Amino acid sequence: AELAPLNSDTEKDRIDWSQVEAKFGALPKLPDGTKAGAVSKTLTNEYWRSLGEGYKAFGDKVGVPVVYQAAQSEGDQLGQLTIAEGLVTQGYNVLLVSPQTDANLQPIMEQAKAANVPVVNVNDAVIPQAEHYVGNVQRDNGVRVAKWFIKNRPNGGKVAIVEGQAGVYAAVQRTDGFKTTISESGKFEVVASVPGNWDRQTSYDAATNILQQHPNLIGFYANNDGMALGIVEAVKAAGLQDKVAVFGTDGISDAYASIRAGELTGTVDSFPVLTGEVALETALRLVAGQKLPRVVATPQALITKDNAHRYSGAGDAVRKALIEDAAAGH
Amino acid sequence: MSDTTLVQPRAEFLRGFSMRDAGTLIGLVVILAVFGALVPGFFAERNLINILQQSSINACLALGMTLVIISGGIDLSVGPTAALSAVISASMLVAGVPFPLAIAAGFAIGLACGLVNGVLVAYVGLQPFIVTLGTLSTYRALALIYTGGNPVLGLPASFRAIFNGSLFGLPLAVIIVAGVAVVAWVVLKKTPFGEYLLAVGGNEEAAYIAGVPIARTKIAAYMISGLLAALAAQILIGRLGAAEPILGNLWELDAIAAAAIGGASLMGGKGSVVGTILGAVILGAMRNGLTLMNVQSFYQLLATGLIILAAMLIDRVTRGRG
Amino acid sequence: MSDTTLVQPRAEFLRGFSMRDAGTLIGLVVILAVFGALVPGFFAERNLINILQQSSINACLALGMTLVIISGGIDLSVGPTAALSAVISASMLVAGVPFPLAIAAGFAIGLACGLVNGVLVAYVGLQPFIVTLGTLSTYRALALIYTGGNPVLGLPASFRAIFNGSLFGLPLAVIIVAGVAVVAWVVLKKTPFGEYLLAVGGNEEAAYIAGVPIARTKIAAYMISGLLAALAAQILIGRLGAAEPILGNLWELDAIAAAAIGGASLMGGKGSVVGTILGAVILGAMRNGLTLMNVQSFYQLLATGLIILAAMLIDRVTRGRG
Amino acid sequence: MAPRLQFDGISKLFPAVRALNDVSFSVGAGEIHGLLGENGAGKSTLLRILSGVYRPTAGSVLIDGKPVTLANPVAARAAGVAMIHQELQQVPRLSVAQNMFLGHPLTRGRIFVARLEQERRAAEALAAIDPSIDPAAPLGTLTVAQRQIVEIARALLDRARIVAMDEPTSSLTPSEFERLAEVITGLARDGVAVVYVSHKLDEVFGICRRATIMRDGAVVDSVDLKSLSEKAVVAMMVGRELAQEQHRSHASGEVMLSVRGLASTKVRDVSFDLHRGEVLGIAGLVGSGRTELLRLLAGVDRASAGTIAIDGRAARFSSPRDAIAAGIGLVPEERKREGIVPLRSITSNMALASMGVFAPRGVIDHIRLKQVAAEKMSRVNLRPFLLDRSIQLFSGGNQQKAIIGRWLAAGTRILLFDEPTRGIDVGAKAEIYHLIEELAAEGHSVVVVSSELPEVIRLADRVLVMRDGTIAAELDTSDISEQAIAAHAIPQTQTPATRPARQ
Ligand SMILES: Nc1ncnc2c1ncn2[C@@H]1O[C@H](COP(=O)(O)OP(=O)(O)OP(=O)(O)O)[C@@H](O)[C@H]1O
Ligand SMILES: Nc1ncnc2c1ncn2[C@@H]1O[C@H](COP(=O)(O)OP(=O)(O)OP(=O)(O)O)[C@@H](O)[C@H]1O
Ligand SMILES: [Mg+2]
Ligand SMILES: [Mg+2]
Repeated sequence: AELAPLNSDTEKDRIDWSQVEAKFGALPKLPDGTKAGAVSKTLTNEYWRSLGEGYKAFGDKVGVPVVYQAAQSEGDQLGQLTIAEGLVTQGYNVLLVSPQTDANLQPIMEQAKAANVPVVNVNDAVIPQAEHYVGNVQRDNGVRVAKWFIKNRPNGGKVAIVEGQAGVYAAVQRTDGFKTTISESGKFEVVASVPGNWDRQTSYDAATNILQQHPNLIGFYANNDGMALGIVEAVKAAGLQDKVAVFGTDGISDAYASIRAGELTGTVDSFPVLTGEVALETALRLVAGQKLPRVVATPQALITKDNAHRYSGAGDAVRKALIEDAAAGH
Repeated sequence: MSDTTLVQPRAEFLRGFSMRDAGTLIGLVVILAVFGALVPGFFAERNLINILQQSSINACLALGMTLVIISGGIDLSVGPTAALSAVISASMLVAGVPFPLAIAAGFAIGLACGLVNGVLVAYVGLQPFIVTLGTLSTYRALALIYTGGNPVLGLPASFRAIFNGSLFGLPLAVIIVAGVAVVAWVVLKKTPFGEYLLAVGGNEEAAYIAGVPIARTKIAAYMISGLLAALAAQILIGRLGAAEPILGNLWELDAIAAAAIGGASLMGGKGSVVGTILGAVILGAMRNGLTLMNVQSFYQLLATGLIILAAMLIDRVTRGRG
Repeated sequence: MSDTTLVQPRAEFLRGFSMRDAGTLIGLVVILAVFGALVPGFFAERNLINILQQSSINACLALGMTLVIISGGIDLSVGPTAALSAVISASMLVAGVPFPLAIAAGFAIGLACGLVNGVLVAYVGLQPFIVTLGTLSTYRALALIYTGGNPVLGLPASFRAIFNGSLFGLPLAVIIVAGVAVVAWVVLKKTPFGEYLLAVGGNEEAAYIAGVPIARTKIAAYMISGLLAALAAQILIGRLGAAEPILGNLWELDAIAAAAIGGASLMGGKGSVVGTILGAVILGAMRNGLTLMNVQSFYQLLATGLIILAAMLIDRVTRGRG
Repeated sequence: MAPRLQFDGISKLFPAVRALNDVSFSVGAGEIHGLLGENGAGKSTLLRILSGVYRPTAGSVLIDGKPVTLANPVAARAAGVAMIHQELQQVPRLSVAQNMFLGHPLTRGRIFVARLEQERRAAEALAAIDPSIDPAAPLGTLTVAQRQIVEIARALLDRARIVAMDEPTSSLTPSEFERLAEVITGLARDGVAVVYVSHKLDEVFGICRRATIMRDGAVVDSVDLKSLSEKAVVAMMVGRELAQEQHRSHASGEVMLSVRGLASTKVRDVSFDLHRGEVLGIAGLVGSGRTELLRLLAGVDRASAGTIAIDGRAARFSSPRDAIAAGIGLVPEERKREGIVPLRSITSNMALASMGVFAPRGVIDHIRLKQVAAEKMSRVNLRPFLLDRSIQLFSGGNQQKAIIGRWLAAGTRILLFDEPTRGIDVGAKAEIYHLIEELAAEGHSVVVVSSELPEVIRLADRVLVMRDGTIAAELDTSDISEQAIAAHAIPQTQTPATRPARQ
């Protein structure tokens, strides 16, 4: 039967990453010579490099070689397809793909199926036919930041959004999650929602213009951390750092540094290293023949100065903290 | 320098295969040889077919680009034109419109986008680069607005089969583009329009006085470019099973690179269909080889840049100035 | 057509402010008027300063681009050149190297990038578009490799103060770029090099026969473009406090658009410093106005495309053919 | 004493062409030396070697007895060579003075261009030939003739030891040549060696005592012109005797083209009829609007008033295409800019105006095209007879033949020639005259604009004299003479020397 097109945010057949081991036991023994191929969007963003580290770390742990490639730039859709096709031809046992868009790696699904290679869609853009997805709920990124505002700025006020590249799934979902949640509270007004194109300078300029028109703005939400750090500089240049809260998304190391320095208010960390580990584990379980739910949800957390220490330690410490979170039902 | 403006008389080995094309061919052979030596399985039949298939979309666009470049213009808007054409065809297909109609609508969009470019260049007299830079944003925006930024999913499998099939072991997309190349070659070499293109790009004023319909020639070039962008879009959505408004990002650069590697001069009046196809295959082989070698993406980017320069250099050396 | 190639005798209002520039100015006035009517506070002093500041980086690049375009070339590699210069200066600053040295190193990188472009164009005789397309990838890759893809953070506050200060109420960046514009204007209008640029782009063969040092002139143009890209990079990292290897993405398109709106012809031999500055401010005012109006991103993209076309049209109408 | 300039065994090979073959001759200080030969004989190639544009394949150039290396134009200039190139080598967007000083501008403090000083010096140099040219004007606003004068004046600036002039008068009128002749003899008096290339034999006989005659890249002989007749020289150039032909009229009474009250910016109220088989000459001073008139008739520019009728039917041209469809074709004045598509072959250039004929079903019939090209190009006597070679590699005269062939192939009935033999050798000139007559005899109608009065007289059945954009006189066969034309061409109030300046 045809699979229904996947919506990773709402799919019912899902499991939280922390439950996997409990439900399916330890990772079974793998066939000899198992190797995994992975392709992600771009290495120009730390998020994707960290994801690769996660793959590598888990691969090393279980003795599976992982080849990790990425397109030359964000938006190089056909280049990414070429890479993925190369991986299929080269006979990897499982593919982990983080597509540029919802559609550009579609042909891979068929080619991999024909070659009997499972494919795991990792994070962000979602291939509708994907049989397996590992990642977080994009919309939830925005929701978490909106909830922070509702909780910490009870009087409400004006907020602004700086969006990623127009039309990109993650940007659309994050923006929508924030906008919807914060508007529903009734006290906040989204006075601007403008494109920052994942670009620091563009975001800086946009933030400058917004602040000038709305000097009483209380906060920004940016679709990624690079843009948020640009906004922080604009806020500082306008002398409003104590009045305007700035949130990013991704949890790159610079964002942590800025949070600790008291500049960036917060970010939604989606733990790319852990995501990578979980994704490869999921992929290998499939290779070993286990039947997993269609979606394995990975964690995310809103990081602020108060809790940054908890999530920025070594890998195992973070893992432990997140397992606690999961248990606590965050 | 005086001798850069003079062309060496060329001994044509075969009609339509010039010295210049031989230079490009040597470039391709060198690159194939290098990858063949470095990558086991590079010359496997399956991989060679992969290279052709992966080059086909760029080749399709680059053919249109070549005609535009020959006419003395440039078309930066091919990617967004393809995107607009793709989302409109796709949404018609999803709505159940018969294939021929939906495909025709996609082609019509391509032609219309080309028409707008052509009219602004030929009748209004604006610079091609800046016109198509403007329409690059405009068409992209229209595609995004039309779809609300969402991909159009769920194309009928039977539609996809059209572009995904194989014939004599070759993917249909490759065969279609090869057909387009043959037509483009005939058009350029054997029809008045081809002569007009070369004349308009070579010396617009002289062409005008000789009675060449300047405006119509230019507009036709842009419309063909738009049409081929639309064709590339159909091939792509057939392959992907979905149409996205952000499809075709940076396609123009690859297409221009293929045309230039193949010998087209951005000053107009010069360009080769055979060369462009070879140029597209050079770029495709390079991507494919680098991937198979598992080169990290930063180094792939480096290699891309260096290989474009190397291809031009090899060609330059084998051919002498010009 | 005959009348596109003839030069209209132009009544120069002032030396250096041509009819053509007046056309661009009208374009700017129209755009300012429209936004002024639509956006409350658009004409506030603070916002006007904002516009200038936000235009300054593009203006800086566009000035270099104008010189290259006048020489008959194009420089697509400005963004990556800026990125490479930025990450190298920044990492030196972070390592505690004194400012002048770190800044000088950044400038040296810009000059070196320009030198490579210039040599490939002038001595090797490759097409400028394709050379700088190749170096676009190459320089970007070098910046990424050098930093491992990470931004360089933590620039000393005192360094940032250099480029973030104000003088007479104007941001220093604006003043620096204004100074660059004055120098560029003098160079183009008053020095042999300016004449050589116009001659090389206007009729290379004639320039060669007259004894103009063709290669040196072209190389100098690319080196200036590289240097100004490096300057733009310093201004930007001063403002943002961080240098990213991916900085400057698509800068070349904005810079080319500014130069073209300002009257530079991509065929070479023609361009105006005043026009380019006006062109950069047009683009900056547009971005600013659209943000203040909180136009949704798809429609901003649409407006960007349409305004580029409109600016060229207004200019075209006020000026007649040419 | 060694001669000022000596060519010693110069050869030049281009791919597939030997342009020069062991050329040797010398020119003394103070000598004005003519260099004669048919189109493609190699004159320009030789002078381009002298001026450092080309490097010789073999042989050397000696100045004052010493071999010099002329590696590039700068080296040639440093060696004391100034050159006027056959094709105008100018930058339209720069001013006249900037063009004249291009490559070696006068500077203030070595940084800034000394604009005013340049303009003053340029004006001085121009004054000798045409004081009306404004040195500050953008060069693109000048007429071809004025641009040529600028080119000459530029060569005078240098105070060179050797001045090479490659057809400096191709767009000039005899009166302008008079002043140029004075300038050149002045140079010679100062000890400059002048090499003078022209297809106008009367000029060469007027100012040169000796001349070298070239054919097919080789020197035929260096001769003393005082002891030879023009006819003998021509015979040496073309390698055979040229019959002197007389004008013959083929005009019929049938009106083919009828123009009434035609006007545009530069043309006022022009009316005339052109008959079948007639050759109509249009004479006038440079700038009198002749080119402009032809452009209106050919649909290149649009008229602001007036009517054109062909075969009695009113015609309206919105582009040359319309005019071509109505049977009118223009052989333009500026061949390089308006005539040829440089990268394309002779055949392509010829066929450009008649694609419909060669591609009746949309695809070009190359066999037919080849036949027609071979036929038309042998009719115009193309040399070398290489139909697939790109046209830019041919000499000017042969390019012109291809453009004429273009209209023969298109079956054009009304041919408009603007300076048809500018830069064309005597042999080819005779061929073109013959061709024009043949065309007339076949029932074509021809309009010939020419600044060379002998040419007009030789060809025309009837002459219109233009002055200030309007027709000042119409001369019938019996009235045509140089004096009559000149009398009508020159404005009453002023002499040709003070032709109004255009800026
Ligand atoms: N760059 C070139 N490459 C190939 N052939 C050339 C080149 N330049 C000139 N020729 C050939 O060399 C020969 C001599 O040409 P050149 O221009 O010197 O003749 P010319 O005597 O000046 O003729 P004209 O009187 O028409 O000016 C011609 O056959 C021409 O086609
Ligand atoms: N490119 C140009 N720019 C400005 N004015 C021009 C241009 N070409 C011609 N003119 C002007 O048009 C007028 C008529 O010139 P036209 O060329 O028709 O004269 P002509 O009699 O054919 O002279 P010529 O022998 O120089 O061609 C002249 O006053 C001339 O200055
Ligand atoms: Mg010559
Ligand atoms: Mg004339």
